[in-house]
Amino acid sequence: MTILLAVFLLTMLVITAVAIVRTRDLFAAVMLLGIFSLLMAANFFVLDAADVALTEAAVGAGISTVLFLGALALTAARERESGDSRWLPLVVVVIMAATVVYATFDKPALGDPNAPVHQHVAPWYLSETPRLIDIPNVVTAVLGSYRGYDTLGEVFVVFTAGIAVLFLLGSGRPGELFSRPPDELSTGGLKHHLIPRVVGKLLIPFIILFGLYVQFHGEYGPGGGFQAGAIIAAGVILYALLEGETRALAALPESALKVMVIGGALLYTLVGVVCMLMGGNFLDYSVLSTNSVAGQQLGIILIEAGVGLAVTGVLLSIFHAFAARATA
Amino acid sequence: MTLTAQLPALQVVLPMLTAPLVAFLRLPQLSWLATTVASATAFGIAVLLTQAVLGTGTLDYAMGGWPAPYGIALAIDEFGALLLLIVTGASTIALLAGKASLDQQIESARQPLFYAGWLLALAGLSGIVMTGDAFNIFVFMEISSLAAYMLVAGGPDRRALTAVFKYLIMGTVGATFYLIGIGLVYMMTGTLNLADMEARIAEVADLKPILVAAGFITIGLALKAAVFPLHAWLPNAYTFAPHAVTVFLAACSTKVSLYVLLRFDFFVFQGNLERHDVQFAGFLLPLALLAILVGSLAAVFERNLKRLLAYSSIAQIGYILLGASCVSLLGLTAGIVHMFNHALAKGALFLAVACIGVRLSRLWVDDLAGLARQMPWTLAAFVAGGLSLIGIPGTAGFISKWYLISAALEQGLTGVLTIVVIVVSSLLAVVYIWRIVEVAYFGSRDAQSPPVSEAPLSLLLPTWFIVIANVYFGLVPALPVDLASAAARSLLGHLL
Amino acid sequence: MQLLGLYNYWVFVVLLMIGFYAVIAKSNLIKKLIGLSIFQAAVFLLYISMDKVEGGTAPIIQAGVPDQIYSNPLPQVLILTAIVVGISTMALGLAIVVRIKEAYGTIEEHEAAAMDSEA
Amino acid sequence: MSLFLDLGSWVLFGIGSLLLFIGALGVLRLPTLFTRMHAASLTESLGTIAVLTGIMLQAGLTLATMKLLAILLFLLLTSPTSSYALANAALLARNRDQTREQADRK
Repeated sequence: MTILLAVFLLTMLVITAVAIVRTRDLFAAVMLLGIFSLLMAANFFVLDAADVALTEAAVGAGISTVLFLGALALTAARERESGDSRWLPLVVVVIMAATVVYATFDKPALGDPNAPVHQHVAPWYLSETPRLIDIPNVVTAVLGSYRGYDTLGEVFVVFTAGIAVLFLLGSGRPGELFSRPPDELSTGGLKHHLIPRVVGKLLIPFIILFGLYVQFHGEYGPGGGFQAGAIIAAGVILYALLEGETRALAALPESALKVMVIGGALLYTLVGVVCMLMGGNFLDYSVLSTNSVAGQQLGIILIEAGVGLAVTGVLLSIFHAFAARATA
Repeated sequence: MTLTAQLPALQVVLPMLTAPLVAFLRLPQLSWLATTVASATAFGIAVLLTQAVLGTGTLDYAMGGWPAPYGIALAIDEFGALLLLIVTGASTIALLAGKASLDQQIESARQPLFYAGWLLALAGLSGIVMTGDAFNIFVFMEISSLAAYMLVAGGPDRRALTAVFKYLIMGTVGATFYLIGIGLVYMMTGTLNLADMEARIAEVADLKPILVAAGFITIGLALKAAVFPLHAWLPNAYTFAPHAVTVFLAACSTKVSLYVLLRFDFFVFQGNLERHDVQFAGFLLPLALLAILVGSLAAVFERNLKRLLAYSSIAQIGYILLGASCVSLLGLTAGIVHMFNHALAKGALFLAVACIGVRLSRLWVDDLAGLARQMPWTLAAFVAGGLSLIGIPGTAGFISKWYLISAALEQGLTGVLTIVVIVVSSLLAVVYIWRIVEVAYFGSRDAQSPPVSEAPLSLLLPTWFIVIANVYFGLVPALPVDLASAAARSLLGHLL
Repeated sequence: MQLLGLYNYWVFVVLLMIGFYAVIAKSNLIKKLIGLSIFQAAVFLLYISMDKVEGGTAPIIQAGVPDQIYSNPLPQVLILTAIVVGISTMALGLAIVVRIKEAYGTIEEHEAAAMDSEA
Repeated sequence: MSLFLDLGSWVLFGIGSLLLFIGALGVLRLPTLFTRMHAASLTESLGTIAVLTGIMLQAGLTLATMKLLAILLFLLLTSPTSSYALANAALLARNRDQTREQADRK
């Protein structure tokens, strides 16, 4: 039965993608990209990837649409015809399609249990996690502990994106992060949209609460630092859109954002360094407390908090950098 | 756990710890100082690691305490140690020399963020070189690429923005190709650890996904390493980047991608896919020869000094690939040694350009008319760097040309063609270096242009240090050659 | 299940091509970035369609059920990382596009190139 | 007892999907933006309520029902607001265009 749903979702994906590429109006393309991400999240859920579906929905549909709209507000909203030939790209694309289709001949069928993917490393994770780390969500265990170094690199990719956007769009004045001082920012918000402001004010606390739930529920169900950071950032961005950036910056000022960005990245790295100082290898949480399983759980909770802090701080800084940029 | 056993982790953790601290400092001078100290310490750790590797062979470090295929394992062998020296050394020299040039090109309020980006680029590049896990290479490749886009976008000229956008698009497409490649390999072998992958790939080697995966990985990394037909992003990116950034990136960023390409091709695919070495040589040798010829020819006719050297970098990448595609112990040694020697020669040349850039705003070749009289030391350093690039005996460039030619001699018939191309391109190198020397020494400085004083000492000393290093490693090539031949022997383990 | 397997990979190929075509053929810089995000989303679909096991559920171990089949957690971890890498590159690309708009006044690649060639 | 529950949820599913179908048909067929939005909001309000209560009946008194209740509440709050905001923005954009056209015409 789920085959029908999966085929439907996949076809919708292709239709949306074609619509995105063909449409000339960039606002429509960005909205379709949001729909594309939501369809992709639904698809991931059908394929048993709950964590990834939550991330794709929160980050792919939520934050990236806001960033694209922020950029579109500062640049042109319609695409102009470039007029150069369409044939060369089409030929290149068709050749590449042929090579990739060629790759799918001997691949294992979908879902077949004795595919090589399920033989080697994955069963060890599924069988050893209850004994070594004893948390239900194996994805968080692999993300936080077995491949914690990858996630550390991941936090620093987000950190690099944050400082790069601040470097490009930030203010030239020392000490100030964003290009327009807080008092000049838009104070109006959607003044004459009374209903969205009332409903928004009603919902924002629950969005932030849900974000915190996702953050600390990461070990037991789908969730974790990235998703929580994206959800909390989406909540504060909604507040900024409804009440105006000055109120949002009053709620989470530049200094708070700096502390979150630096704090998150440093917390993660320092947890690793503490593990080294206590005798284990870098990021080996079992040395954090006498009982190695308790140490692992403590380590994972700490690094997830670091990831959540860093992602929230960076996403909000990027949003404020775009929003505060004077519309040329 | 003794400190020396923790060194592999410290190599990446140190720049990563300093970057957030430096990012929001108020004093630009302090951020430069912290970055230089961190980079110098990283260079020190790299030297210690190299000694440990030369002493006891490959260093293994299980990240997070988990055994190899389940957790992420770092594996530093001779090849990785050599690259670590190049990356950390280039970063330290570029920082030491680049202070004067960067103070001119980057506004002081943005410098803390800029130096944090520099540290992240250093952490990313050294992370790639040390890790033994395929997906971890992708993550650190993204860190170093994002940081490199930020550094290049710092350039004062507005064309830096369009150049860095093209660099971002091509870099991300390359990284995604690499991701598809390791996805297909993971689908067939079930593991991401390189050593484990090499062991398990044997029984699935003839299946189609693996062949296409090898293709995707090679194309993706060739895009990141600006191998000949996919090099469109490199000239503009190096030309419009700040001078100190060009010194750093030109010396090491493309070589790290070449390192990953060679490690994947020789270590993972070569032993298992039969005739892959023939395909590898057959596919990359013509590309390398074309790269050398087109790169050198474009450099001869180029007006902008930095883009001229960028085109010559494309030719030098062709030399490295030429060595590697001989698929022999001597050829691979030549390729790897040339990574080291090119970093020295090109580092010296771009440092000299940074010295000129501090004094002149526009860096066209005919702007250098008669400059040698006002800036004798800078131009002398430029000439010395040029000689090393051409490969005059007594300079580092000669060592790699020597090994390349001896490797080509082993090849028999095709070797002759290679030698002809090497000789022709060396002559072209003489042409484009002489073009600059002639304008600078024998040209006449027109009256109304303002007198130009010598470059500041803080820039000249590191430049001359690198020039002397060029000569030293030309006369005493023991360190790079030992590392390169040991690396070649480990990569070719299966074929010998 | 067999049909879905093949269909999954065909959709991966088609999305890859749509994204790659948009990156190459479109000259509007924001449309190129949108194409890039479709291109990366297709790769995520490739990884996640690997992890499905017939009759398996999400890899969250329920204590009660002893022999429950779980899907493979590893591709999910890789894709969690890749999604956030994609959004970081997107944010940086958009910042560059905003700066290009301020410097050149246009976000069409061919117009910006034309301006450069005159300079 | 479970027969009644199943019967009730089947009826609710029927009504919900019918409403969704009508809404989609409305969005396709109706000419102007505002009429189309009227059709779309039809599906948001009643359609989702019917489908969600149908699932709640199926799930019985478990944690899932509580989560479904929360989702239902969230949807009831946000979808009318978003369609209101969309309509308001469209109205403003239209007035702004008309005023601009009048300004051009004068």
